[in-house]
Amino acid sequence: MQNNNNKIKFLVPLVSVLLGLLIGGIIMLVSDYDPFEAYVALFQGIIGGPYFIGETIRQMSPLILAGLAVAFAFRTGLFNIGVEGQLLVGWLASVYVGVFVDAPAIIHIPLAILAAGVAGALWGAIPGILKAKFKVHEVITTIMMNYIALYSTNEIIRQFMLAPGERTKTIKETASLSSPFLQKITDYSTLHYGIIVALIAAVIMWFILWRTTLGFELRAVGFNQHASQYAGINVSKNIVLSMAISGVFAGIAGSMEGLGTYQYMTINAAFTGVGFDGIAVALLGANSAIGVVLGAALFGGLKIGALNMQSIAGVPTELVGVVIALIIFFVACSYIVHWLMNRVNKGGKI
Amino acid sequence: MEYVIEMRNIRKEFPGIVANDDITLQVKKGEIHALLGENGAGKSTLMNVLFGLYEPEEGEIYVKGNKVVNNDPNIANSLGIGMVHQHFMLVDKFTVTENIILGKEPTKSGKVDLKSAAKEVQALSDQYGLRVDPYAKVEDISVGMQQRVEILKTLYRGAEILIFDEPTAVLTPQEIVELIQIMKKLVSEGKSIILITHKLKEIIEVCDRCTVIRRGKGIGTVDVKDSNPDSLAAMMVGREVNFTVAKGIADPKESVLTIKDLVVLDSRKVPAVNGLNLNIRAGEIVGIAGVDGNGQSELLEAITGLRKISEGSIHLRDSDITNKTPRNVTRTGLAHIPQDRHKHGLVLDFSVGENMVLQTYYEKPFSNNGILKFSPIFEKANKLITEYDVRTPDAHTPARALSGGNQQKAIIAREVDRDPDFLIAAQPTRGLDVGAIEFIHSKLIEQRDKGKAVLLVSFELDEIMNVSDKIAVMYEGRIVAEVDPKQTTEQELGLLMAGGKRGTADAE
Amino acid sequence: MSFMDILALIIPAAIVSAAPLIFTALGGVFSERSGVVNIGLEGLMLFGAFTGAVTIYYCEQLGLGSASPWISFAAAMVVGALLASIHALASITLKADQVISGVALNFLAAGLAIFLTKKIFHAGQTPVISERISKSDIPYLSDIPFIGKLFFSNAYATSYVAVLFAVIVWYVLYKTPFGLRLRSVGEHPMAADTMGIKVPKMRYIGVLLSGAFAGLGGAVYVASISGNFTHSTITGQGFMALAAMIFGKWHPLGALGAALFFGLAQAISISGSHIPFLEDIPKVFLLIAPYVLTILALAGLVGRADAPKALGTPYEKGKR
Amino acid sequence: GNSDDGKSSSGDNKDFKVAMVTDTGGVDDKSFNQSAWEGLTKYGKDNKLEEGKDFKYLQSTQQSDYKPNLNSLVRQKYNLVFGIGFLMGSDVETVAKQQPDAKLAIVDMVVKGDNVANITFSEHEGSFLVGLVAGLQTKSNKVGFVGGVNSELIKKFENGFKAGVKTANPNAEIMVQYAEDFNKAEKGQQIANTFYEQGADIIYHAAGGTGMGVFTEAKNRAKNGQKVWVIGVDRDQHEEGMPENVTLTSMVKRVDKAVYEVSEQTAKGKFPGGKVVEFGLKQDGVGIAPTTDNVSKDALAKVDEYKKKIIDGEVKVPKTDDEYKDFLANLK
Ligand SMILES: Nc1ncnc2c1ncn2[C@@H]1O[C@H](COP(=O)(O)OP(=O)(O)OP(=O)(O)O)[C@@H](O)[C@H]1O
Ligand SMILES: Nc1ncnc2c1ncn2[C@@H]1O[C@H](COP(=O)(O)OP(=O)(O)OP(=O)(O)O)[C@@H](O)[C@H]1O
Ligand SMILES: [Mg+2]
Ligand SMILES: [Mg+2]
Repeated sequence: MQNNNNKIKFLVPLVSVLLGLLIGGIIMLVSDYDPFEAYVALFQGIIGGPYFIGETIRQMSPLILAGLAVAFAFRTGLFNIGVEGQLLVGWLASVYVGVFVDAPAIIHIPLAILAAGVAGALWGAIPGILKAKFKVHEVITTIMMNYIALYSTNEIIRQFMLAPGERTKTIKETASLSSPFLQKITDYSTLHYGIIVALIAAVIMWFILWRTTLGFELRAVGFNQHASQYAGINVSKNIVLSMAISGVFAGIAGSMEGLGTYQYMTINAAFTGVGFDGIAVALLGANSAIGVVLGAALFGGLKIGALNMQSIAGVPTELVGVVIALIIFFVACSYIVHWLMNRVNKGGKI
Repeated sequence: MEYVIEMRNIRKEFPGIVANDDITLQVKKGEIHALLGENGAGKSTLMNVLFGLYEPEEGEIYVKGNKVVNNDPNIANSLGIGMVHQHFMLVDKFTVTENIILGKEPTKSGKVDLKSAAKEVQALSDQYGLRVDPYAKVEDISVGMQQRVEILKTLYRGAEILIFDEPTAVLTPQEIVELIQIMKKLVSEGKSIILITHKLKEIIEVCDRCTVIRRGKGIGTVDVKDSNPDSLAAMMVGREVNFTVAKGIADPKESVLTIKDLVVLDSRKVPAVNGLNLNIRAGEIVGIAGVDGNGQSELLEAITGLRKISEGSIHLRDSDITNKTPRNVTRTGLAHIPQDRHKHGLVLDFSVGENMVLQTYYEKPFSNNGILKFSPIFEKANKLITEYDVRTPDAHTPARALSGGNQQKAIIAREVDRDPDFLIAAQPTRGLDVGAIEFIHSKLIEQRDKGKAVLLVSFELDEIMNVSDKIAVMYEGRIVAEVDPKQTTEQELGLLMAGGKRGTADAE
Repeated sequence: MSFMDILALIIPAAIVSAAPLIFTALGGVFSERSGVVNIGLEGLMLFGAFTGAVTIYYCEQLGLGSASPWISFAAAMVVGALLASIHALASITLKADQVISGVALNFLAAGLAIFLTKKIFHAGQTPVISERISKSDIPYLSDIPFIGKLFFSNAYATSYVAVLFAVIVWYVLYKTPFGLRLRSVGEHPMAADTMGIKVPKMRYIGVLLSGAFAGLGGAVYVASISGNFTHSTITGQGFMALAAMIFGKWHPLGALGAALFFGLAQAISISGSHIPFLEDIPKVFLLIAPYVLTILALAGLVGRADAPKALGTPYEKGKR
Repeated sequence: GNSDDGKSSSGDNKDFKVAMVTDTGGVDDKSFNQSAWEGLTKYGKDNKLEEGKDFKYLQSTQQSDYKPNLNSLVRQKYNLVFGIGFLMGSDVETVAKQQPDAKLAIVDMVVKGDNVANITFSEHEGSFLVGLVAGLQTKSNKVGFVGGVNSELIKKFENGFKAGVKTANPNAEIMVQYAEDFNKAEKGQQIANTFYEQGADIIYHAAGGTGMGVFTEAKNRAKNGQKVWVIGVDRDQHEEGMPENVTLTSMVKRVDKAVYEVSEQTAKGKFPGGKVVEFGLKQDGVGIAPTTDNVSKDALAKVDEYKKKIIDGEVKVPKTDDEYKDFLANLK
C-alpha cells in the first residue's frame, strides 16, 4: 500500500502535466498556432541554456516561499489568501532596511530578510488574532488585509522613500542578494541568491511541521480542535502562531523581490499576483515542502518559458495560464488515479 | 414459510477487508429479529446493504418473497424498508419536521407546507407515542428525542420493516424502557424490526430470534426463548465470556478529589452544575448515576479545565485545580477517557502512534526541547498496542480506520498508561461489544486496586452497579444521594435519578 | 454640501457598485449551501464579463439595440454555468479538492478569456460597447420625498434586479422543497442520501447556479460600469463577493447586506474628500477605510459565521 | 523574407532589426503600448522589414518579465530595443550595463547609460492645451481631473491641465482626485459621479482603465439630458465617448512618432545614446486630438495661440505642484 501511494504521488503530477500540455496543444492547433514549435520554444525558455535556467530558478524563489506560506496555514486548517498582502509589507520592510541601514553584507542581508519576515508575521498575525479572539473568518480578513497592504505600502513609499520612476531608491550593495557571479554563469539572467533562502525555508517548514512539538500541535489543531483542546493544546495560540509563521514565509517572499529581483520596490498599481500563484503552487505541491518546491519549479518554469514561447512562436502567454490551470485540475482529480490504483491493488490482494 | 426480508449469501468488501462474507439473514413478518456481533463484525455493513447504501459484490435480496435489486435508499423506502442509523442521520440546523419530511415534502403552491407537515408529524407521534416537538431545532433536542425523530422519519415514509442499528447505545435507561415499549407497539401494528445491539439483556427481553455474525461470517440464527446471554455471548465471541465483573472489596484511603459547592454554567449561561459537592478517595470507584442532561458533562468539563467554573473549588490531592488549563490539570495527575471518542478522544487523521502520545508528546522521552523523538514515540505506541490488544494493522495506521471498540481501547491505553492519581471514565463502553466491555471494566478495577481514584460516569445502570464501589446520584446539577451499590436496586436508583426523595440512605 | 446631498451622493453610488457583487455573492451562496466551496467565483465573474462584453458587441452589430445588454446577461449566465460545470465535474464527480479546483478555475478563466479576446479582436480588450444599462430614475418611486432621492434616483435597473434576486434566492432556499434539499446536502449529505435525495445532482445544480449568477455579475459589471473587457476589468471583485457571502453568513439576504455595506464603504471613501467632516483625513486612510471598516464590523458585531457543515467535503456513499 | 528586395529603402537599414517590450498592458492597450507598436509597424512597413523577424514586440505579463523580455530581444541581436513605460526604466538600465554593445531606448523615463536613448514627452504641454479648452467651454466654471495612481508622471498631466484651465478662465474651480488604481472602472465612475454632482461639467482623466468609468458616468448623464464632457488621454478617445458623444477632446501623446524617429535615427547611425530626446509640442510629440467637432472656434483659436507661445518659449508650462504655484502667482 505504502509504496503504491508513493508511486501515485509521482504518477499523478506527471500524468497531469502531460495531459495539460496535450490539451494546450490541441487549443493551439484549433487556433492555428504550431504546437510543436511552441512547445520547443517553451522548453527552450525553461531549460534551454544557462540564461533560461537562471531565469526559471529566479522565478521559483518567491513562488516557493509564497507556496510554503499558503501550505503552512493549510496544515492548521487555515486558508491564507493574504499572502499577497504579507508579501507586499515584507517587500517594503526589506527594502527599507536595505536603503536606510548601513551594515556589512553579513549582517545587512540577514537583517533585511528578518525585517521582511517580521513584517509579514505581523500582517499575518492580525487575521490570526481576529480568528482566535472574535471567530472572524480568515478568508475575509486576509482578503481585506491585501488591499490595506497594497494602498498603505504605496503611500509609505510615496511619503518617505520616493525616487524617480515611481519607486524607492535602490537598496545598498550590502543588502543585495543579486550576485554578479550567478549572473555571469547564467549569462546575465536575473538569478540571485534568493533561491538558497527559499530552499532553506522549505526545509524549515518541513522541520517545524514534522519534527517539532509545535508542528505536532499545529497539525492536531488543523485536524480536530476539540481533541486538541482536550489534550491541553492552546488552540487560539496555535491559530495565531500558524498565521504568523505563514506570514513570515510570505514576507520573506517579498524580500526576494526587494533584495533580489528588483533591488527596490515600485508603487504597485495592482497586486503582484505572486500571492495568488502561491495558492496554486501550494495545492500543486499537496501542502508538503518538497511538493511546494516542485510545484514552484513547474509553475515558475512554465511562466518563464511562456515568454520565450511568445517571443519565438508568437503564442500569447495567456495560453500557458490555461495549461497551468488544466494541470492543476488534473492534479486535483488524482482521485481517478487513486481509485484505479485501489482497484488494481484490491485485485492483487484478495 | 415466507420471510418479509431474506438476504442470501451477501458478500461486501471494503479496501483490504471483507466486511460481509456469505451472510444469510431471514426475517419473519411481525418479529423483532436481533443481529448480534462484535465491533466490526459487519452488522452495520449488512444493514447498509439491505438499505441500499452499499452495493454487495455477491448475494441476493428478497423482500416479501420477490427478488429485488436495491442499490438506492429510494428503492429501499419504496419497498417499505426504513433504517435508524447507528450515527444519526439528522440535519442539526433543521427543525424536527423539516428533517422528517425532507425528500418527501408536502407543498402548497410550490412552497413547503410546514403547517400541515407538522400536523402530520404530530399525528404520527401520537399514534406511536413518539414524543417530539415538531418545531424544535434538532441541535437543541435530547439524543432520545433525536432517535424518536429518526423513527418517525421511517414511519412517515410508511416503512413496514424497520432497522435499528445500536439504538440503545446512546440512550438513558428511561429512554431505553420507552424505546422497548415503542418497538413492541410497532410489531403489534404488524411491522417487522431488525435490532442491532450489544446488550444481550435487551435481546432476551424483546427479540424473537437472533442472528449472530463473527468477523463478517454468519454463525447462525437461534430462537431467543431457548437461549441465554451466556450462550449468545459465547456464540458471538467464540469463547466463554463472564459478565459479573470479578472484583474484590475496595479499601479506600486518603481522599484524592475534593469538590466544594461547585457552580458551572452551561453554554446557555444557566447553572448546569449547581452547588455540587463530591469527594473521591484513593482506591475507590465512584459511579455517577443520572439522567442525561443533569450536568454530568459540565461537571467533567469543569474538572478537566475545559469549562469555566463560576463558583466553588476543585482540589486534586492538595493542589487547587479550579479554573486551571487542561494541560495544567492533566499534569497535576488526572487522566480522562472522554465520552465522545471521535470528537475529543482522538485526532482521527493522526496515526495511532501519534494519538498514543497526544497527552505526552511534549515530555521526555517523546520530545527533547521542542524536537519530536519518533523512535521512543512508536516504541511506546507498539508497547501499548500489544498490551491493550488494540486491533490495528500497525502504529502508523490512521486512527480513523479503527473500529470504535479499538479506538476506545487506544484511548484507554493512552490515559491509563500515564499512571495518574485520578482517572475519569465517561461512557467508557458505549457502543462496544461484550468482549471489549469486559476488558475495559477489568482495566478500571485494576486501576482502583493500584490505589487510584476513579470517577465513572455512565447511563448504563448495570455498568454503574457492577463496577462502582460507591454510587453518587446526580440530579439537576447536584449530588442528591450517595448509595452503596450492594444495598440498592435499579428501581431505587431510577427513582432517585428522577428526583425522588429516599427513605433509607441519607441524601448528602 | 448638505447632509442630504452627501447621502444622495453616496447611497446611489453604493447601490451601483454593489450590484455585481450581489449577483456573484448569491452565486456563492448556492454553491456553498450545497456543500461545494467556490473560490472560482473570481474566474466565473471574469468570464461572465468577457462573455457579456462580446455578446453585447455582436448584438450591437446585429442591430439588436437596447436589448443587447439583456441578451448578454442571459448569455453570460449560460456560459458561466458551463464553465462552472468543470468545477462541478472535478469536485463532485471526481472528488477533487474543491479549493484546488476553484483556484484552477480562476487561472483557466483568466487565461482563456484574454486568449480568446486576442483571437477574436486581435486586441487586448473588447471594443467599447455603446448599448449599456444606463442610470435612470424609477418613475413615481423617485418622487417619494427623501427616500425617493436616495434609493430610486439615478440608479441602474440591474441594481434593483440584484436586490430582487436576493429576495427570490432567499425564498427559493428557505421556502421551497428544492431549497430544503439543497441545504440538507450541504449540511449532512449522507442523511440526505438516506432520504433518497440525489446528493451529486443537488450539488451540480448548486455549482451551476453559482456559475450562472457569477457570470451575470460579471456581465452586469461590463454593461453598467466598465463598458468593455480587458485583462484588468475583473481584479478581485470575485474575491470581494466571496467575502460578502461569508460576511453574510452564507445567507442570501446577508450577502445582499454585506455587498451593500462594501459598496457604501467604497462610496464613502471615494466621495470622502468632498464630505465636510471627512475632507481633512489623509487620502490613504479614506482609501483603506472600506477594508478596515469591514474587518471592524466583523470583529465587532457579526462575529462567528458558521459554514454549512459538509462544506468542502466530497461525498462518497458509506464514507464516514 | 522580403527584406532582401528592400533596395528601394535606404540601403544601410536593410539588415536593421528593431523590437520593443510592452508593459503589462500589451500592444493593444489603446494607449502608449499600442501607439508605440503602431510607430514600429509603420517604420517596419516603410523599410520593407518583416514583422516577427526584423521587427517585433514582446508582451510582459508581470513586472518581473521586463528584464527577461529585454534580455531575450538583445540576445536575439536586435539592433535597437525599446522599453515602453517608466516601469521598465531600471531594467533597461541594468540590461544596458550588462550588454554594453546593445542599443536600448526607454520611454517616459531617464536612466543612466551611454547605450540608452531616453524618450520623454511634455505631457504637461499637451494637457495645458486641453486645459484651455476646458477652461473656455465649462458652463459651470467647475472642471475636474481624475488621475490613475498619484505619481510624478501623472502630476505632469494634472498641473499642465490646471495651468491651462486657469489661464483661460482664472476663476474656474478645479477638482482633483486620484483613484490610486489604473484599472478600477467603478472607482472612476464614482469619482466622476461625485465631480458632476458637485457641478463640474468637464472631466479630464489620466487614469487608463479607471478612466472607462469616467466615460460611463458621463454617458449616463448625457443620456439623461445632462450636458457633461470628458477629455480623453494618450490618444484620440472620441470613440469611447460614442454614441452619446461626450468626448470633448483628447490629449494625444505620439509615442508612435517618437519610436519611429528614434528607430530611423539609429538605423542611420545617429543613435541618441545617453541623450534625452524630449518630444513636446515643438516636435509634435504631444497635442490635442484630430477630432475637434466638439471644440468651439475660439477655444481652437486659443489653443493655436498658446501652442505657438509654448513652442516659442513665451509660456513655460508647470510640471510639478511647486512650478504650478509659481505659475499661478505669475498669472495674477
Ligand atoms: N466505509 C468503510 N470503509 C472501509 N471499511 C469499512 C467501512 N465500513 C466498514 N468497514 C469495515 O467493515 C467492517 C465491518 O464494519 P461494520 O460497520 O459492519 O461493523 P459493525 O458490526 O457495525 O461494528 P459495530 O458493532 O462497532 O457497529 C469493519 O471492521 C470495517 O473495517
Ligand atoms: N471511513 C472509514 N474507513 C475505514 N473504516 C471505517 C470507516 N468508517 C467506518 N469504518 C469501520 O466500520 C466499523 C464500524 O464502524 P462504527 O463506527 O460502526 O464502529 P463502532 O464500533 O460502532 O464505533 P461507534 O462507537 O461509532 O459505534 C469500524 O470497524 C470502523 O473501522
Ligand atoms: Mg455498526
Ligand atoms: Mg458501534
